[in-house]
Amino acid sequence: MINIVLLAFLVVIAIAIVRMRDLLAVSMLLGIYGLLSASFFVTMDAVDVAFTEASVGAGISTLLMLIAITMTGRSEHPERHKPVLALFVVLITGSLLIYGTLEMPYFGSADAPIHLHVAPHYINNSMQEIGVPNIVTSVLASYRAFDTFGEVVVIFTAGIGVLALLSVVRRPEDIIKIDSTNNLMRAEYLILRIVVKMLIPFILLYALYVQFHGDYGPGGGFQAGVIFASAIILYAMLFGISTARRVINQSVIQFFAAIGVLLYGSVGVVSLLNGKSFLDYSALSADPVAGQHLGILLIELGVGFTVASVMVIIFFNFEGRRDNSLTKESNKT
Amino acid sequence: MLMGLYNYWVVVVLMMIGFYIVIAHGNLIKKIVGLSIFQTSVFIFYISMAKVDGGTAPILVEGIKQYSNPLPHVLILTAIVVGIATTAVGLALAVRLKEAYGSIEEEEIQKKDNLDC
Amino acid sequence: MDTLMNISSAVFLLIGSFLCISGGVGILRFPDFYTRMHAVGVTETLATAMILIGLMLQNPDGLVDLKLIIILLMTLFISPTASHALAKAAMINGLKPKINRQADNERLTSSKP
Amino acid sequence: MLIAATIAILVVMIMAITRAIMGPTLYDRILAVNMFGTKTVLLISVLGFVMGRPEFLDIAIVYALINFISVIAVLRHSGKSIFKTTQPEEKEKEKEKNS
Repeated sequence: MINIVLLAFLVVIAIAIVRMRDLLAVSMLLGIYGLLSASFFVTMDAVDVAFTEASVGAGISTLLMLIAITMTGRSEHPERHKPVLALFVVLITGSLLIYGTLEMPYFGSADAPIHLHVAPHYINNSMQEIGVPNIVTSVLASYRAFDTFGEVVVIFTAGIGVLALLSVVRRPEDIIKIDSTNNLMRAEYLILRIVVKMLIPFILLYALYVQFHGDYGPGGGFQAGVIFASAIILYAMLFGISTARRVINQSVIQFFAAIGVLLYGSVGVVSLLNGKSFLDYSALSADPVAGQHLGILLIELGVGFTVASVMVIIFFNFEGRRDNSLTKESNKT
Repeated sequence: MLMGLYNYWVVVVLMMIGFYIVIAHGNLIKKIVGLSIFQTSVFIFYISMAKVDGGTAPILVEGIKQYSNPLPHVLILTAIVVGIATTAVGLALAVRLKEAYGSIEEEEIQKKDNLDC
Repeated sequence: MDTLMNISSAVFLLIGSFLCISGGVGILRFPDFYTRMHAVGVTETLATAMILIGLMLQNPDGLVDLKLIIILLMTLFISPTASHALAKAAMINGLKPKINRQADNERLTSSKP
Repeated sequence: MLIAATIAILVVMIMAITRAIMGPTLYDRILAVNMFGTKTVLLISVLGFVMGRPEFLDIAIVYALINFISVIAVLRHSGKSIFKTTQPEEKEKEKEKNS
């Protein structure tokens, strides 16, 4: 019942986003949109998905939008002509899609084709074959590990893309200038600094809990990576980027991003060398279930490394670009 | 029928709203927002299909027989993180375009391009 | 014992819901940003605490209670901090509180004998 | 009672959404988002009890821990021209001038 209300909220927010011209307001509404969809995923029993949406939507997505908008400008120009054609195309496509849904099995019906094919195997046999209570983790990390490997490589590539697009080389005097503005900021927000300093260890600890508890409850490498990165981003925002860079060097993060993918791939290669197929963890140990446990632990660790470092790389480069454009402006004047 | 297909219809509406933003608005950041609405509608579609009446979250507990389908959850879980990474690349492109052209409005960028030719 | 727990949990949940709604009315009806923030900031921590305590009384299981206590502690620390940060940001960026000097003066003069 | 609490939280969510859409300033919207975040924490915890699987409070903990990052981001970039707000009254005056 509650999912109907949440979906109605989602539609209202989406319509408001269409009509709004102030991009910062749009990014705030997008934050509400993320919160709502996470609640919806909880009502649909998809706790792992809700967890991921929560860890991504709570911090990083709104943050990236905000930083990008501070660099590109706040307001959107109104369109010159009425978008009649666009409306027409959208209405036609929408009505065709609605026509398509009429043939679909009703929501929640247990005999829909999607529930008959592979899913019963996962639900009934994963405990004997993998030995992990969380079926989502066992499908993610063992049955469909090759798929997940592809996703991790995509995330890694996105990190490289942002690095190629936004990274800047700084002169030392610019660094000093940026540092001085950041120090100014540090003196101002005493309360925030104290609370955040107290909070960061908890967030890091919680990220580790999510990373290693993913076999038994909701969680895993993807979520843990994002939460870990959020803690570092929080530190960087309050204590200055250059302080954070001193703590966590950029080249070290890039190294870790590569290490994660490499760890994932090498687990596959090891099982290949032991005479089983790629990413078949039962080759890792004499006891197949113990091998599965070891394999899942290793590849979740790889995923966690890559996701956390790519998120930190993205944030550092966006912020670095912004600081750079600011110093350019002040040099001109 | 209304209750049985409500979720899918909402998905179609959200998808079309995202689609409309992408094709009708000229601002690149707004287009990225539209893409992410479109993306979320696909997530909602998959997760709605995975729900089974009377089922519960796919984490094995003694005494529960009926679970929701775990496979769509896996697909969407990875898609969310990939989605934020690709959105970041899109935003980075928008930032570079702003630096190069001084604007992120589609029409103005095209005008400048035509002047250069 | 069980009925006592149930009743007290229901009472806590109801108080929490009432506080939630009063905060919501505040954010809708108050005239400017700072008063709205006051309504939300004041009710938020207590409402969260009441609802979470109500939930704790529903379930005597150790781990779940521990998680609820963690949520409660974090909310108690973070929510006022976020309000502080937001008010500061609004102040720095030049959002001025709405002050109705005329009404204040009238009230002062009328209260004087 | 859990149902009553859920309904109350949903009603408050409607109010927060109304404020987030109405504005008028950016800060009202941020306030609404922040409030919506804490209400989501509550909704998810209550839903866990309603659905009979209360061990999924981990999601609520994530929101409780990192939901205020965006507020700090706004504070960090504040003072720049992009976040400057014009007072609602001034806006009205400008409109009057223009018309």
